[in-house]
Amino acid sequence: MSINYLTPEFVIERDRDRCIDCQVCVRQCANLAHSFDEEDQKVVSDDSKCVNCHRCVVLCPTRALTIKRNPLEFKENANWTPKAIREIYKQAETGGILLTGMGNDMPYPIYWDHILLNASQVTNPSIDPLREPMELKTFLGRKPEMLRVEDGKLAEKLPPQLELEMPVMFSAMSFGSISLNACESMARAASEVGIMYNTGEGGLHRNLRKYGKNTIVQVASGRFGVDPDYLQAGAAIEIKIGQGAKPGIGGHLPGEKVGEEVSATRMIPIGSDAISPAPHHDIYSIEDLRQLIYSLKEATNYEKPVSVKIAAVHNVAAICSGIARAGADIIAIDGYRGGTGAAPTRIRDNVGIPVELALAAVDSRLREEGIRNQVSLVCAGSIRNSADIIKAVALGADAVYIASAALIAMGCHMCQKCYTGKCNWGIATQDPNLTKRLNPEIASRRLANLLHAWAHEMKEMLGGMGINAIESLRGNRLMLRGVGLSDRELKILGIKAAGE
Amino acid sequence: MSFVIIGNSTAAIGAVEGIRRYDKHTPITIISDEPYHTYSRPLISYYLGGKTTEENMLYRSKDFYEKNNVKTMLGVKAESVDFKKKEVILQDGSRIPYSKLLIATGAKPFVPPMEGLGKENIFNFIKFDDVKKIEKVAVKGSKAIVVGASFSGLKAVEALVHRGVKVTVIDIMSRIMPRVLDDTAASIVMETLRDSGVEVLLNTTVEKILGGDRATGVLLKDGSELSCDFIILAIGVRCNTDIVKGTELKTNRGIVVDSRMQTNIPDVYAAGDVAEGYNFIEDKYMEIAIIPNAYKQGETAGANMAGACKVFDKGFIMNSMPLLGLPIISAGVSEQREGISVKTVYKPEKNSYKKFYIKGNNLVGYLLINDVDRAGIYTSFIKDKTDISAFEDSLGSDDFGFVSLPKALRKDKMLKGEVV
Amino acid sequence: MDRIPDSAKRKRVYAREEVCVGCRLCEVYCIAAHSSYKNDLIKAFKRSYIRPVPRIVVEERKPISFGLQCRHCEEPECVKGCITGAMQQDPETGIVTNDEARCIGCWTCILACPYGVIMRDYREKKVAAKCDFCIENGGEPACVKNCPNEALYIGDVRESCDDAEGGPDK
Amino acid sequence: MLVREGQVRIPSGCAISGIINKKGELFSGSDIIKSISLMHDRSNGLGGGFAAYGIYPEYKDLYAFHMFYDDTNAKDNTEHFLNKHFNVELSGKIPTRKVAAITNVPIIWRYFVSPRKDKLEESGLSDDEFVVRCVMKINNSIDGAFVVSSGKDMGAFKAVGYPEDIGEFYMLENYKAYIWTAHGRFPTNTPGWWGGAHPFTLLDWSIVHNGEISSYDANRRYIEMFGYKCTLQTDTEAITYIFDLLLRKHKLPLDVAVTAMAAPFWSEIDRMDEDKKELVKAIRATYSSILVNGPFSIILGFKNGIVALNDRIKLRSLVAAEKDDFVYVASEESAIRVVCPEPDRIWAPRGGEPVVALLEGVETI
Repeated sequence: MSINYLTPEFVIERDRDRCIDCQVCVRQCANLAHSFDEEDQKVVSDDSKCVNCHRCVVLCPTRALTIKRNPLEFKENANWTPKAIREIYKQAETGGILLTGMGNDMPYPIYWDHILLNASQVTNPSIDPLREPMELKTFLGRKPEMLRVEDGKLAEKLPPQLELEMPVMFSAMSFGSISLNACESMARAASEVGIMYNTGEGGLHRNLRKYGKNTIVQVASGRFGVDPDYLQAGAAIEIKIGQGAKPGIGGHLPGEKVGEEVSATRMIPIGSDAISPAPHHDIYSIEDLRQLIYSLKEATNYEKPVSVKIAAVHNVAAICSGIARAGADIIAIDGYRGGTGAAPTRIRDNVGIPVELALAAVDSRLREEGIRNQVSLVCAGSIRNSADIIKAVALGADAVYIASAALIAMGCHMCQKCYTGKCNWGIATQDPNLTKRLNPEIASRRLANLLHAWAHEMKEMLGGMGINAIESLRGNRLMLRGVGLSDRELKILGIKAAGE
Repeated sequence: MSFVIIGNSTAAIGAVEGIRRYDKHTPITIISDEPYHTYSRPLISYYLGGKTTEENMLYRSKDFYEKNNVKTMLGVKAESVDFKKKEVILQDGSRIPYSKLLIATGAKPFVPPMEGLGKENIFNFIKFDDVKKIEKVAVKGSKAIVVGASFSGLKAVEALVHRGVKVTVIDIMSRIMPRVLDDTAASIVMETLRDSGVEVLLNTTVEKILGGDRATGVLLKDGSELSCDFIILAIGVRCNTDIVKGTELKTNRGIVVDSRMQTNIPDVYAAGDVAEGYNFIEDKYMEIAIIPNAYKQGETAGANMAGACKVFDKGFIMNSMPLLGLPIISAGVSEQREGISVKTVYKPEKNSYKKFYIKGNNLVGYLLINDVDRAGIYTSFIKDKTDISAFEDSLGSDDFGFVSLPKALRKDKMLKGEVV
Repeated sequence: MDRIPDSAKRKRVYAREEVCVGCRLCEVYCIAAHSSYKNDLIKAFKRSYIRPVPRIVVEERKPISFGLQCRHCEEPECVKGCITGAMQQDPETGIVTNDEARCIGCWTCILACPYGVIMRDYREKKVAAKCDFCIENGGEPACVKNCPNEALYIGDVRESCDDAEGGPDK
Repeated sequence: MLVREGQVRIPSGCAISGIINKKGELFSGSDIIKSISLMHDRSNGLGGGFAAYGIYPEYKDLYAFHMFYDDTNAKDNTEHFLNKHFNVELSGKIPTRKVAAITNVPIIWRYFVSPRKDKLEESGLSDDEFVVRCVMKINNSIDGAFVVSSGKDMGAFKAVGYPEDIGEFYMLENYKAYIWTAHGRFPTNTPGWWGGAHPFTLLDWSIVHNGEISSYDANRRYIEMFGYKCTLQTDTEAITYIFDLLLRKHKLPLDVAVTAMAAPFWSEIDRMDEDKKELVKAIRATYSSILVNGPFSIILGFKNGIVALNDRIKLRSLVAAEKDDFVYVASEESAIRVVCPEPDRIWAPRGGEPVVALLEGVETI
């Protein structure tokens, strides 16, 4: 066996003055980075196994541990960065494609951070959310061109709508890619807060059926877990065409993650690989999509809105126009920062476009075509905080999807090792020793806390802008100004530069 | 209304506490021939061994009687009972009337006839007064003979070893603690005794106690003689039914009671070592002379005296006895009989021995030596008649615990009583 | 006839095995809470000449694990079986504690406890060690307080949940 | 050079006032001038104006186009356009008098027109929609031309200046109308542009508005999907189009339009009966983008009456009063009392609660 050229990415620092050798770290590291030396009666660590997930650091009762980047330097080279070199070592060693988890971590511009919000001064009053009602309720679904009212009553019922207490939903994450406890946590939080969570393509576990009112069931290319009951079980159906982290790429849940429960939920044999093809093999064109949309509507008696989720790619505006005209009630646009349980690194880091630009382009395009009311737009792909949401809504989104933020709320420390199945936080794993680390009681509470906090913040920001209902912000791009953006970017975003 | 309790040990205290759960006010009178505040009988060996003090031998705190509104007549012997008049007759002839009476007179030593019993320096090993006498002669370097290698005899041995007394223990049977230990277990215990310098003579009896006014030795059945400075007789005990001898109160070996601890005479109860309670493993009424049993019987009697309706029908033998640092716990059946299978786990390197007696799907008895942790879980299986078939294989394993149980049973036990 | 009720609501530490992560922090904190450095883990572990025994049993057979400690039974077998009177139940709180000064380590309580949660403590003289609900530390058990995943919690206990032999009072 | 309305969005504070005689009896512009003048300090001389209904009884079947031209070139181009699309029955300068405070006067002209039959048929539009399209076209594509008003038997008179000067300038005491509305403007950072002054009108809708709506861009981008062009980037313009869209195009009852624009809160909706709840929910869901958010008080004028409305949390003042056949609304109570010292009833309407005053015999808008 030849030597592995890879050196540890991190170093584990154990303060011996603080360590009490209680072995909590040993018991908690699924990567076996810590062990107890029986001979010396003390805990020791192996840096090479550490993925920097912070599980041990957080649980260490004496705060004896910290993890640092390995200070080992390569000869300085602006082109051949340590990352580039390490990746080559890895591939030369394994012969495999590079895999990664979570969203694109490359230093591309983050447009949210180049957009600033307005606030009222003198000429109109800001509104104090502590004194005045401040409304975040949002309806997703096709809106009629106009209402017909007869004798003071609605003459024609609205098409089916999703009613959200705030314009945020938990984005699609399948049972399989994440643990059932993680799914349940989101389902519980969604039902508590009055929003939606999304099954992803993993089917709907029987224990979660009771959260149907707050569930979007997804139909993806693998069609896992899809049957009439499934379609009926949720409040809406989402056709997943693509995912921001890996546009144009399918999915692959390895057989070892397909245990009894995943198998039953996905309706596939235990231990079989769950492969989602890159395209839906019954959708090779827009008219095929239309057929699927209407098949699903037929199957559910036109009682549930149908969403179509796509990755933000170059031609996103035209594609969304097509999707709207194909009968979708909701379009979810997933930007390139969106997370994933597993994706080829090269795809994740190089394919797709920023969701901010995609969203602005789509909203403008649909308005130009006069069909913006026919669909609701959901912005996904690395919404990090309430300000991102406010900016997304002002750019034109009806609501946003959050996933990475939700996972972080539940404990994810963004080590990006989801694909290993050894998530020490019990999220991206099916190992029963690990999944129980995610207590749905706690995680759902944390999720609800996050949403409540964000709701408060959104209300503050709205109030500052003199707005007391979120819909008055939607597409209200005058509330935005750009900083550090080119004219071209400002134009695409449809916003002015700060100072204008 | 008044409650009278004859006796001042475990069953009596259980009765006081049982009464006071339902009735805070009716006066209680305790009559005992021992002059002491209630103390723990088994602690006499620890007292003798220097492991506890007189103060720490109190079974309940000094203010127990006061707090529970109990009038005590200590050092007063109850001679007999006039069941017709419902009065207890004391040694001095005075009479104590009762509405309800509990007889908790315990046990008395059983001493088979042997020559020379009248000499000095021959002791029983039951009461505090016994060890108060023994401690005077059991000085370091003295030699003692203990007759009887059962529970109390061996506790006496232990105490004497702690005092630096050279001890020889004699038993008629072929192994020590014959009713509890099997050969393997006995050999483990024997080794511990030997390690402490105790000589054990089995299969023999004392024919005659030697000496003048004072005992100086014994003559054994085989004709050999042993010299000693004093002798402790710990051959066994019998129910102390003296007070009701010849009355209409029904007795066998002990006083016959039902599962509410009532005797055949209305308003008269019996509990503790004097009573023949129900042994639910043996499915018969018999004396079960152990503390937990005495307490529960007393408590049951007390509750019923106070007007509640309480039943105690889960009595069975169980004992825990660390001997010279070697823990020994046993419960329930301790001999192989028809219909009972046995499982043993012997780990010589750990000096650990575990033996389980299984009848059908139930555990009916066990013996643990050295590794006694979590023994009570096994006890509960016996008591609850738990179906152990699903986890029988794991009995006695090092990590045996609730984790070994089927999930439903485990959760039932662990979450018991939760208000959801 | 009714039993005179206890004045206080009984509480008990329950375990949710579904979310026990097997870290044994409950043990770690229990040890510290019963050491002479109640609020300093490092000193409790590094300075205590002999480490106290944990009063919680962590059972583990992967993937199942859970902590288990004294149930403070309504009808405590350990109290009834105790030969010295050291094991006592507070009539107000229902909490069962062992007076270690009086305990002589006969292990009858270990024999009696149906949950197997009384430990042998050989640190000085041998005594039975058991959960005392951290009454000396304000009654918030350290195991519950420091369980990182809320796998231990304090629950209210129903009256008459622990059947005495022969069932509850009739 | 400072940019003007249409090139930039200019928020402003203002004074508004409106008077209607419900019997349709005509009265001169003196009262409205008096009323709006009283609130002099609510304007800053950078814009004001009036709308009057019933002023052209002799031409009441014709659309009256009031026009501003920057130069004759714009006038020529516009007249060419008008002649191509309309039969121009009468045209001429709108009479004005010299007032020292009113300067930079554009060419002010008016035309009484009817759509040319052939063009109308060619377009397949209704008369009104045809006119709307033409107004949008002129405002959008003819440089230097601006349609001040385009309704029948009504007109808007506006300018850069204080309202009382503007009234004098247009000699409004000579006009008689059954509805008068007026506006005094306090724009921030504007050079003042005649076209940007208020009222804003379309067909016979006229709006005077006090406020700065924070939902402007959401409202604008919504109505622009229905063919409106918000060339002025003013709240007033957007609100006018919203009324036009809801009332004229979508034929919704006034209460539905008001519900959409100044919607009740969800907490209130939750307490409504089921039918009503369903309706209001549908209104808020469907017309969420035309909820007018932020402070405003407006007076909508049209041939059958006026509607005054506050934003739903009443962030701007608005007072209403009744006296005999007259209904008054104004930013301040004093502006009513100055022309009607002892009204029968005077009140401050609640946020989102419209004051509707229709001509007698008229059921709806």
